[in-house]
Amino acid sequence: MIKLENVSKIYKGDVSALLEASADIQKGEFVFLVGPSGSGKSTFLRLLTREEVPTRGKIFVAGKDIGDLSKWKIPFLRRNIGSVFQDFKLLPNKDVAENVAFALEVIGRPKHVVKTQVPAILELVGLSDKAQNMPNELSGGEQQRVSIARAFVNRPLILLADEPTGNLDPATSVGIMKLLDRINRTGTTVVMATHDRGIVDTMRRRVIELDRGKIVRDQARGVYE
Amino acid sequence: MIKLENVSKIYKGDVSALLEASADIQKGEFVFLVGPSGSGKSTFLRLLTREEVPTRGKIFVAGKDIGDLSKWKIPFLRRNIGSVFQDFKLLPNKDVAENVAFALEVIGRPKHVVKTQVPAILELVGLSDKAQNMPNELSGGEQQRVSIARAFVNRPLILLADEPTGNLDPATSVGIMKLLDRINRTGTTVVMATHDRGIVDTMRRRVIELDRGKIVRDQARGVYE
Amino acid sequence: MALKVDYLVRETGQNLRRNITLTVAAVLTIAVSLFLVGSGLMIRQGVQNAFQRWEGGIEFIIFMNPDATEEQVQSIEDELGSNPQIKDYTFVDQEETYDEFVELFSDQPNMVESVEAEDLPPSFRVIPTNTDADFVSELGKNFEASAGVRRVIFAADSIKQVQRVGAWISTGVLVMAIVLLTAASLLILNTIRMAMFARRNEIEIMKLVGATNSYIRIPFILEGLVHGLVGMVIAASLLFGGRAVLSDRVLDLPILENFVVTVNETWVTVLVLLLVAIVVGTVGSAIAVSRFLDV
Amino acid sequence: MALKVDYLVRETGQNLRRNITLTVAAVLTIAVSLFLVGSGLMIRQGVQNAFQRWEGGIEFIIFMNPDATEEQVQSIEDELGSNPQIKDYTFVDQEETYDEFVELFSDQPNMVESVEAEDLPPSFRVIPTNTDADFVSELGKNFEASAGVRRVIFAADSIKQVQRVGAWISTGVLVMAIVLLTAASLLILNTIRMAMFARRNEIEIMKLVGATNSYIRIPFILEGLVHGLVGMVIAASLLFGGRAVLSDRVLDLPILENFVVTVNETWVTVLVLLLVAIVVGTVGSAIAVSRFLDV
Ligand SMILES: Nc1ncnc2c1ncn2[C@@H]1O[C@H](COP(=O)(O)OP(=O)(O)OP(=O)(O)O)[C@@H](O)[C@H]1O
Ligand SMILES: Nc1ncnc2c1ncn2[C@@H]1O[C@H](COP(=O)(O)OP(=O)(O)OP(=O)(O)O)[C@@H](O)[C@H]1O
Ligand SMILES: [Mg+2]
Ligand SMILES: [Mg+2]
Repeated sequence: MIKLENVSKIYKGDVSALLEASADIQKGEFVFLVGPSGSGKSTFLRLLTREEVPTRGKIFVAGKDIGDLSKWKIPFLRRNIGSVFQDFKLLPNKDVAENVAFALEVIGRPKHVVKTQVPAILELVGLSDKAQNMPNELSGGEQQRVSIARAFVNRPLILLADEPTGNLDPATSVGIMKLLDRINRTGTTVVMATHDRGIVDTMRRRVIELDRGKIVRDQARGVYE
Repeated sequence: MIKLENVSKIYKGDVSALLEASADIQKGEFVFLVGPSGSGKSTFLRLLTREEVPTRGKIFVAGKDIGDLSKWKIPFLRRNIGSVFQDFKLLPNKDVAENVAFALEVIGRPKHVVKTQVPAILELVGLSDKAQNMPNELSGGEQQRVSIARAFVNRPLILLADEPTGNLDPATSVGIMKLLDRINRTGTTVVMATHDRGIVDTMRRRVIELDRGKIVRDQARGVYE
Repeated sequence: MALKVDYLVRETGQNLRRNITLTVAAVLTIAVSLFLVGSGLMIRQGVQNAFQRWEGGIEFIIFMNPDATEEQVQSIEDELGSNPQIKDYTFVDQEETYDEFVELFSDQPNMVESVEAEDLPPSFRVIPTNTDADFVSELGKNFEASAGVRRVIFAADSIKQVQRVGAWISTGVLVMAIVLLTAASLLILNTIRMAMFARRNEIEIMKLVGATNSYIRIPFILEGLVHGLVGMVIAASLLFGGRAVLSDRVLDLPILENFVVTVNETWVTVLVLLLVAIVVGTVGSAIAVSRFLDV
Repeated sequence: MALKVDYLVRETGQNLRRNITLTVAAVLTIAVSLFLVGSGLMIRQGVQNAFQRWEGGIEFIIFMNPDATEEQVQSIEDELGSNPQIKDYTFVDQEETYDEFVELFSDQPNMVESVEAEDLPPSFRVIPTNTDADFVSELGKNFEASAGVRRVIFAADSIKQVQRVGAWISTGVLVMAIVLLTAASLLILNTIRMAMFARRNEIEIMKLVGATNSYIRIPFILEGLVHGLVGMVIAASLLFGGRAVLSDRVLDLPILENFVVTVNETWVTVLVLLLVAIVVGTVGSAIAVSRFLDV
C-alpha cells in the first residue's frame, strides 16, 4: 500500500528530516511511528500526502509512484488518505459539523450521505453536542477529535494520524485507539505517529522508530522502546 | 498567589466550563490541573490571564482582584505570568529567536539582556540550532519548546502551562519537567494542565482534578487518578 | 466532478457573512472605484452633448456684408435654390445671428455688449449634396465673387476646428475615465488579493483535505462577483443621485445647459460599470485565487 | 514605557518585508488614490490659471462707437486723465480689440471670420480709485452721455459674470477633487483595515504575551505611514511625468495654452498629497489598530 525506497528529505540549512528511509507497509497494516521530537515523523507522513516532495528516493502509494504526480492529481491522491494533523488544521470560519461535512462534499458525496454520516461520526468521537460550535469555542482535545472525525468520515484507504492523542486524556485516548483499531479491522491501513508509550505498549503493533531522520528500528508487534 | 472564590464560567449555549470553583494556590506551589477533555482546564488558566472574564465569582492574582482590572492594566498582569499555550501561539512571521526575544522586548528589557537571555533559554530547551527557523519550519514538539522558552524567558512570578508535554516524546518531556521543577524551586508558582499520567504520578505534587467544570479533587502530593 | 449549486451558494454566502470586515472593505473599494469611472464616463458624455450642436450638417457658410442690400441677398438665395448640387440651405438674418451670438457668448458679456445686431453679417448656411471637401470648396468659391458677399467659410476650416477642440476635451475626459478604470481594476484586484491573503490558511487547509482547485476557486470567484455587483449597485445609485442633483440645481446656469446628461445616457454608463464589475470581479478573483492555489 | 527606536524600526521593517503581498497592495492603493486626488487638484489649478487673465483690475469699460472720431476719443481720454477718481486707464484700439477677439474666439473660427477690425468698438478700460460698486457705477455713468460713446459696461455686470462661470467650473473640479480625496481616504482606511484583518492572529498573540496597546500599535502605525509615503512618492512621480507630457504635447493647442500648470504649482499639489498621505496613513492606521486592539 505504501512503499518508500531510500527516501531522503533535506530541508534548507542541511536539516535531514528523513535520511535514506525505506519501508514497505502492506494493505491493512497498523503502524506506529515513534521517535524523539524532530526525528522526522511528521515529515514521513507529509511526504505521503505530497505536502512535501522528497529530495531523493521514490514513494509509492496504492501502487502509484507519487513522485511524478501532476499537480492537478494531488487532490485525488489526498482523497484516498485521511489525515489527522498535529495542529488540527480546522477551517476557522466553519462550525464543527461543517468542518466534517466539508471532507465529504469535496469528494462529491450526495447530500443525504453527508446528512447521515456527519452526525454519526460526531457521535463516535463524542462531539454531538458541539456540532454547532466554531473551532475557537472548543477545548484542545475537542478540536483534535474534530480533526479525527474529518479524517475518518469518508472511509479512506489509508489513515495517517500525527499524534492524534497528544491533547487527549487517557480515557478519551483509549476510546480513540479503539476507534482506530476498528477502522483498521475494516481493511484501512493506519500509520500513526505518537509519543504515547502506554498506547504503543498496549496495542503491540508494528513499530517504526526514527532517530534524526533514520529508521533505526522496524519491528512487528513492537513496543515504544 | 492565586485565589478563586466560587468562580463560574458559562459559555454561550449554557456550557459550564467552570462551575463554582474555589481554590487557593500559595506562592511557590506546583499544581497539576487534570481532568478529561473539555473539563475546563484551559478555561481555568485563561481566566487567570484575563483572556476570559468569569461569569460569577472573584479571582485574585498576586493579591489583586483581577475582576475589576481596567483594560490598559491587563498587559501588566500578563507580564507577571508566563503562559505556555496548548496551540503554541507563535508569531508566524518571526523566527524562533525573535519570538522568544519579543517577550523580553515587550517588557522593556535592555538589548544586552535580550542578547544573552535568548540564546541561554534556547540552549535550555534544546533549540539552539533552530534559532533562525520560522515556526512553520519546526516540528510540533519544537514549536512547543519555543512556546515554553518564551514563557520562561522573563522569569515570571507565575507560570501557566497548558499541556506543555502534549507533543513531546517521553525523553524530552522528562527534560521539560525537570526544567519546570527547577523554575518552581526558584519560587515561581507553576500551574500545569496535563493528561500525562506518568508525569503526575512521578512528580507527586498537588493535583486539582476537574470534571465537567467542577473541582472534584484537590489533593496535596496527589496522583493522576 | 459536479459542483453542486447549493454548495456554491452556501459556501459563498458563508464567506461573505463570516468575513464581514473583508466583504465591507471590498464592496466599498469597488463602489468607490466604479463611481469614479462612471463619473468620468458621464462627464465625457456631457462634454460630447455640449459640442453636439456644433456638429450639424452645415458644410459651408456664405457671409454677406452687414450692409448688403436686399437684392444682393435675394440673388444669392435664387442661385442657391436653383443649383442642383445644393441639398438644402438656410438664411440667417442679422437678428438671428445676434441671438446666436448672444447665446454662444453669454459667458463673455462684455463681448456681447460690444456688438449690435447691425454689426453682424447675415449668412446662408448651405448643405451640398456631396460632402467631398474639394467638391464643396469648388461649389462654395462660386459664391465668393457675388455682390454683397463678404466671405465663404468651409466646414473644413471652421466647424471641423470646433469639432477638433471638442474632440480634444472629449479625449481628455476619456483618458481620465481610462485612468480611473485602470485604477479601479488595480484596486479591485488588490482587494481580492488581500482577501485571499487574509484567508491563506483556509485555502491551505482545503487543499490538504483533497479539494480540487476548481472546488476551492469557484466560491472565491463567486464572492468576487458578488462584491463587484453590490459595489456596482452602490456606484450606480450614486451616479443617478448625483445626476439628478446636478441637473436640478447646478446646470440651470445657461452656459452649462447643454452639458446635461440624460437618464438614458446614465443607464448606458451603468451598463458599462456592470460589465466592468463582472469582468474585473470574476477574472480578478480567478487570477488572485490561482496565484494562491499554485502549490 | 520607553519604546525603543531600534525595536520600532526593525519591527516595522519586518512587517513590511514579510507581508510583501500586503505591502504592495497597500502601496498601490494609496498611490492610485493620491494620483487621482492630485490630478483633480491640478485640473482645478489649470482651470484657475485659464481664468486668471479675466480677473484683472478692470472695473469698467467705455466702448466707443466703431466710427467714433479721433476727437471724441481724445476728449474721453482727457476726461479720464484729469479725473482724480480714476486710478488708471488703458485705451484699446480697434486692431487690439480685434486681436483679443481673435485670441478669445480662436475656437470659433466662423465667428472670427465674420468680424473685421472696423466692426469692433475701440474701448477704454478704466480702473477707479474706489472699487465700491455704487461709486464705480456713478463714475461710469458720467461717460455714457459723452459723444462717440456707445455703452459703458461695469464689472458687476460683465467680468463678474465671467468670474462666476470660472468659479462654477473651478468649484466643480474642486468638488471632484474632494470626492476623490474622500474616496482615497476610504480606500486607504479599507486597505489598513484589511491588513489588520489579515494579521488578527498576530495581534492576538502580542496581546497575550503582555504587549501594551501602544507597543502593538506603533509599528502598525509606522507601517501605515511608510505605505502612505511610498504611495505618495509614486503618485507624485506620475503627476510630474503626466504634467511634463501634457504641457509638451497636448497643451500647445492655443485654446488650452492658459491651462498649463507650472512645476511650482505641481509641487504645491504634491505637498497636499504628502499631508494627506501622512494624515490618512497615520490616523487611519491608528483607528484601524485601535479597532482590533479593543479587547
Ligand atoms: N469560546 C467558547 N465558546 C463556547 N464554548 C467554549 C468556548 N471555549 C471553551 N468552550 C467549552 O468549554 C468546555 C471547557 O473547555 P476547556 O478548553 O477549558 O477544556 P479543557 O479542559 O482544556 O479540555 P482539553 O483537555 O481538551 O484541552 C469545553 O466543552 C469547550 O467546548
Ligand atoms: N519547512 C521546514 N524547513 C526547515 N526545517 C524543517 C521544516 N519542517 C521541518 N523541519 C525540521 O525537520 C526536522 C523533522 O521535523 P518533523 O516535523 O518531521 O519532526 P517530528 O518527528 O514530527 O517531531 P515532533 O514529534 O516534535 O512533531 C525537525 O528538526 C524540523 O525542525
Ligand atoms: Mg510532528
Ligand atoms: Mg485545554
